[in-house]
Amino acid sequence: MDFNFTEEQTAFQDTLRRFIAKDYTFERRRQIARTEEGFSRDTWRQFAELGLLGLPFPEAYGGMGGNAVDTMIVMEAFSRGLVLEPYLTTVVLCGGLVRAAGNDAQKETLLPAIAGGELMMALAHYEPGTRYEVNHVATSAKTDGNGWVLDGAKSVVLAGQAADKLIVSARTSGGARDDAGISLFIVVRNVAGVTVRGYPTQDGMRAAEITLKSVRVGADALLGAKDVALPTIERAIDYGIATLCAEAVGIMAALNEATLEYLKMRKQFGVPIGKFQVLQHRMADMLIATEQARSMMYLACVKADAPDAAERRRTVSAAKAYIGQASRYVGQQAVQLHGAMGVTDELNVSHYFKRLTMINATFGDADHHLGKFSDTLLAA
Amino acid sequence: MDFNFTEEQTAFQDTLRRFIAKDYTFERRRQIARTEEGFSRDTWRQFAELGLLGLPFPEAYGGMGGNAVDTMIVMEAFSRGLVLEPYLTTVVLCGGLVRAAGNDAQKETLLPAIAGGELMMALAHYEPGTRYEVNHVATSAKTDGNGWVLDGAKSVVLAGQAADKLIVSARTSGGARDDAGISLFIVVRNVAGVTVRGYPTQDGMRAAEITLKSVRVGADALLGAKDVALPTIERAIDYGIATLCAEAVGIMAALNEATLEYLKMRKQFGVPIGKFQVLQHRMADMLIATEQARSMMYLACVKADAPDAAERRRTVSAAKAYIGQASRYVGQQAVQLHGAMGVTDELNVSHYFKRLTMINATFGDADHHLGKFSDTLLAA
Amino acid sequence: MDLNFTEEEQAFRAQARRFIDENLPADIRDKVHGGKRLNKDDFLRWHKILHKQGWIAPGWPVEFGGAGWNAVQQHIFDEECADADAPLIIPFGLRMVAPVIMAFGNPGQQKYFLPKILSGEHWWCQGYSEPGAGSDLASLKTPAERRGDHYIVNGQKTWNTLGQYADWIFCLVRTSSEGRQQEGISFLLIDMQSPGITVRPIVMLDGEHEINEVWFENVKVPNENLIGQENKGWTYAKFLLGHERTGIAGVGRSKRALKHLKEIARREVSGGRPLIEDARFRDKIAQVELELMALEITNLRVISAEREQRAPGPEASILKIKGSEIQQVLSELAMQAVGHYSLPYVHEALDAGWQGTPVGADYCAPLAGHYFNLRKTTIYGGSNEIQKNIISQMILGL
Amino acid sequence: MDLNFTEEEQAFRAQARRFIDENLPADIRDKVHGGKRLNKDDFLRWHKILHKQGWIAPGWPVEFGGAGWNAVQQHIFDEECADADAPLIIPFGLRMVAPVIMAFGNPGQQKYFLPKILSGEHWWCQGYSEPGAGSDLASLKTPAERRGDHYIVNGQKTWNTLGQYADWIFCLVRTSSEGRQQEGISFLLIDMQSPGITVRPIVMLDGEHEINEVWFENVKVPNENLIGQENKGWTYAKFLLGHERTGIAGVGRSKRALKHLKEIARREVSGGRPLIEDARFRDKIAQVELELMALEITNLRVISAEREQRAPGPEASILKIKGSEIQQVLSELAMQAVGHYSLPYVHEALDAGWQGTPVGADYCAPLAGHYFNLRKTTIYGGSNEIQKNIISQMILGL
Repeated sequence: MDFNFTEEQTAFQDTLRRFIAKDYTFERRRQIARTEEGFSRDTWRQFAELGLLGLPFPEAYGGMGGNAVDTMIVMEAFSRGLVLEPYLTTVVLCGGLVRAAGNDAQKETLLPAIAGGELMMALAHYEPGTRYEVNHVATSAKTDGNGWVLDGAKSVVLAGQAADKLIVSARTSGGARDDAGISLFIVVRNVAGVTVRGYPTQDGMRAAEITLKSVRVGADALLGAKDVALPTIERAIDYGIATLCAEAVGIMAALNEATLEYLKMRKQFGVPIGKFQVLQHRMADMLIATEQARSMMYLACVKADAPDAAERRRTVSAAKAYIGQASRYVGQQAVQLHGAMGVTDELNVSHYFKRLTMINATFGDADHHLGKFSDTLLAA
Repeated sequence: MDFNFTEEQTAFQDTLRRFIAKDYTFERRRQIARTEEGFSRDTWRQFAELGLLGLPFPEAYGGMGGNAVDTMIVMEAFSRGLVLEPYLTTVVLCGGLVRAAGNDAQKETLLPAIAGGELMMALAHYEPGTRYEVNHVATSAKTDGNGWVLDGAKSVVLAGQAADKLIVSARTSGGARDDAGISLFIVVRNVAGVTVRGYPTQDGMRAAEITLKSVRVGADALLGAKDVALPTIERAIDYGIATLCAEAVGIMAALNEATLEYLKMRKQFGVPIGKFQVLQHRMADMLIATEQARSMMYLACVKADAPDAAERRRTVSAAKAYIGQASRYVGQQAVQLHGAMGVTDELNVSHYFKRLTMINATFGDADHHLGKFSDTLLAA
Repeated sequence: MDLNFTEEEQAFRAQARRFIDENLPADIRDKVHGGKRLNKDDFLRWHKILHKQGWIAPGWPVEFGGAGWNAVQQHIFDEECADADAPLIIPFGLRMVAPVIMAFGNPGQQKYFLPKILSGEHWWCQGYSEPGAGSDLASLKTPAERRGDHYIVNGQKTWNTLGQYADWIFCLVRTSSEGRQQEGISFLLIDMQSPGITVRPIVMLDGEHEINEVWFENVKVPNENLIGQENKGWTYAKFLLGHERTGIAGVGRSKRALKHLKEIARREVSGGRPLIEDARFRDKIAQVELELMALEITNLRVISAEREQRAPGPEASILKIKGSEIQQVLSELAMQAVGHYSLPYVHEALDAGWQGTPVGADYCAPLAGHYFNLRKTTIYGGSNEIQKNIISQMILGL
Repeated sequence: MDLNFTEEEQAFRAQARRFIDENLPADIRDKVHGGKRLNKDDFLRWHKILHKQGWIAPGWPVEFGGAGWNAVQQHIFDEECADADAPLIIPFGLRMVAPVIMAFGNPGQQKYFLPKILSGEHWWCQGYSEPGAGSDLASLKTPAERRGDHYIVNGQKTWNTLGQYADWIFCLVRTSSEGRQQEGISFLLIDMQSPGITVRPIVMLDGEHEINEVWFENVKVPNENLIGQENKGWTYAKFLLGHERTGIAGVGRSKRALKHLKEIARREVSGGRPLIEDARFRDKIAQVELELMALEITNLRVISAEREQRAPGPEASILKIKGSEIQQVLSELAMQAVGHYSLPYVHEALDAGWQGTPVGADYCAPLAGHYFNLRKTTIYGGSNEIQKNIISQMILGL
């Protein structure tokens, strides 16, 4: 049992932290958020140079063969800067799906391109009315010659507009909420029949509503085996959740630092407000919540790679639920303790808070995952 | 809209409070709890003289025609002394059932006897394995000539041993958890076939496990119409819950007084601990919880008499749930703020705390009633 | 003890409801219902409709042109307005400065200002907080120097609500630095058109402009705009804070929000079934409904005490704490109900005229922003921490 | 980073489990499992079994007769003991006074006391708190006057655990009233057989006798029973408080309690179905299991830091706060699970020999009392409020 990073990981972490502190300041982030695309291609190139975009990929495909803990280190470092670039969708989710389900040809074309920074991808999975149910896929894929025709709608596709290619889940058999019968397809975003309606999200990022109308793709578009994509999707999303947990914990730590500093600096009634015991204990509770959340983050990231799917799902749901609860508390209290300053757009506190809120609503909120975890007690 | 008591009610309340303060001190209560029966027949006689035992009954039956608010006043006053005498079971529950379902003969024999203090009764309704489900009755009543034979087991019958007569719910048709098919019978406690195993409860009161083995009763033992007793039982229990809410709120107020006094008296680090802001805000939260609970108590007691059963059940469940939560908080914090003194048998604080805990577990705890209330949202 | 409304009160409610249904402009109701932005004109139109009816100032004494309603009637009216999706009545003139002018203003001030507050001719805003004086309001610095027949005001006020619309601002200013902080404060009425006043927007976390900084640079304020006596302003400010608490619990609006939340939970689908059939989510609605049921009664208890002229005292702090917490939870659950549809930030979707198709259901767009916006409720008007200080000092004597 | 136990650690666990299974007397295990009363002999039998095996002092250095295990091994052993329903190892000798004697005692004291602590010949108890000195321990008064070759001790200690069984008590006494309170305190070892000592039971809210007052009336204590230097006792006390924190989180016992809770929830019936199928109750178990999962990792993080000799510092306060809260919730849920069967108070049902039929299921009898008893966990060992003061001062610097 060992909670230490390797020397490489520690060095890697330092590099990233310095990079974010220097090149991804709050002001810079504000500028980037205001741009048309909502992220910076220069920064994306820098990520490529730092080897981040291929981090979890095998070396054979231009990657660094990193594990979930390495990705955790990246996401936690990114969290400080509230990084806007679509790392989660392109590298973690889509990269993960290609890695797990792709054939050699697909891996050879896609992974090095992602690692090199030339290719951005997005996962178009959730649909209107599915809420957080991963097995709920109504989008249809019908055979057409030796290719396929896709029809359906995908909702709140993260970084959907930035993506050059989409990974689209579609039903090749069964009913809308069957576990079996789901397949994955690689779809070029700007082919005929694909409509992408992009918009900003509450946390300054971007997402899109995507509709597919008689979208024709070739046989080679099928990613992984037909009808059995659900476990692959679940695993990719669990992996994504684990890394989102790392981002959330990083933000909680950043909020605690900012709040502690404010408590020491802000004076009322002639003393720093940090002298008031109620605020001291509040801050202590925020610290405890964050340390406990960090423990859950470790657990989730270590299990994200676990072969046993049931154990992985159970742990990831536990972490998402717990960190959702803890980040809600820390986020709300960080705003509260900053008083009126906490509800302004000017301070980064409100931006951290909003991002935490949206992380909770991504891939299932705390209640959703508490329920999933709770239901596993029936088996146990 | 009027939150004031009538002059009579105010005078009545003062009398009761003085009585409890003078004749039902904590030490006296301790002595009574240690006696064989666990309550005082002298005190019971005093209750009769004060007119408390007939309070909710029509004047025609030696009662005072009081409403639920009057009973609320009694229970809140009793709460200060943690009164051990079986007022709830005899007067509120059984008196209420006889009042609601009894025929003239039954009313004439039972109600004046209760009002006069000569008759004690207990409701034998819940059974092993029923938890809090009111419609779960497995005890059977089979016709026998023009009488009945009762067989079954009743669990945690409050004041079961003190009772001269029991009101026993039994199934006259249908399956163990059907709403229809439940009937009520008046059973003399010491007839053949009735075994009563009495024991003290965690809060110093008494209850009993009661088994009925081929217990023969006459046709006149049937209380109310055959097979349709459930609504009557529900109403009586709702009425009992409303009055338990009053007892709980009274105890919360008593705990707040004791805790506030302790905060002002107990010195550590050279100052009264009430100078510590964290304890000040804790105390404020206890006050808020108690005021909110009091509001729910009013609501429940006013609705306890309501003709509309659905509205009554919904409100009573809301109050039991809310007051269960509030009293849990106030009880636990009162103990916590008293420090080690709070966990001793010596102080009344722990006794108030234990009584609150047991009230929560009586007739459905906070979660049970939150669920019942929540389920009504489906209809709404 | 009778928790039912009297026949008179029920008749009053019916009358109020009928009037609102018949007179609240549909476009305004739709904006409020849809969580869209309201502009100055929206507020004023509704204000003038109520003024015409003589209902704009429910709590004012009749001699000043108020409706002269008692606290219960005011509560009923608030509830009906909220339930009908009427816009909030901006409190700064009617509920805040007016009572001060009635109690401490001179006849001239009363004659000049009160009718214009009633008619809506004057939109008022508040100049209390300063960057360095928030919870500790009495430490405010903004100096007002007496120069013969006028004061010269310099400095900065902040957390000013809707000052961009205002014609007048009531300010706490420092006219003396001697003795206790509280004893050097005066209460000034200042024309927003005065040279030297600058209003700078503060963008809030929901991206909206509702709050401002107000800067004063050698602003001339005639002496006749001083309320009461110089250096007695703190007394008037405390009177103001203690006044008009009927609405502080926000029961009416929260009941409306609860209705809306249930509506959403019935329309959202989870696992193929209406979200409200998910006991886990439904229990959360149930839990906040319990709090609201209790608060409604607690509020009525305080009100009925007020009605009998028994001053409610610091109980108002309980109403503020519980009321704000409930508002926050309701907005959070509504956001939570729509799942990932809380993510999209479509700024223009909150404009009344907008013709675009909404992302997700039509009710989704304002939910996250509303949740973010309501974080302010536990901070402003004396943060909930300050309220608990008040309870522990004034009620508990700790 | 690797959250899995190494092969060595797993082998160690297997070995520990096997030994406990083979050597823990069945009657003792049944008592612990059934929540029955344990008597002095029960504790001592298990103590001596572990002593014979050389495992009674996991954390002691080998030279003093300890097992010399590292923190992770100790954690594993604690977990296995808890899971097997072994009785708690009474900490006052082994985990509290012994480390002080090792660090600050003289060779004579070490030679005399340590072997008797290991063997169980000496049962120790603690004399810290006084009626007037609880959270503010340094304000303790119990005077110890030096009279040539001995001290005369007078006064009262309270909240003394299982002193009725004890042969020795370690006390903080006042040997000087000059300077700072902390600087007049000494650390004395006192023979409970000394004339003038009276032990008076304090009955706790669960009706059990676990706690005592200890009265000292002119008790003679030889000088050689002074630890270290006179008036330096506070340093030793702080060392003691900071020591042996491996167990403070109580993860092992809480995991056992969680198992037991799930067992009960599977056996209890609600609405005709096992209680655990009721999502509302199951979610409460799930929630506390989340807290416990997190605490287990947090605890291991602190432990692994300890192992690398990086002092864990005030993180122990986090373990204390979370650990105690979790224990309380687990006991509360178990009580809640059995519904109205939490009401019966059958005192004799907790006696090992008792042959009567239980009221309700066999596991019901101890549940409410256990819940009541564990209210102490957020109060003793530095209340959770004190722990948060420590965090805000030592970690946050507030």
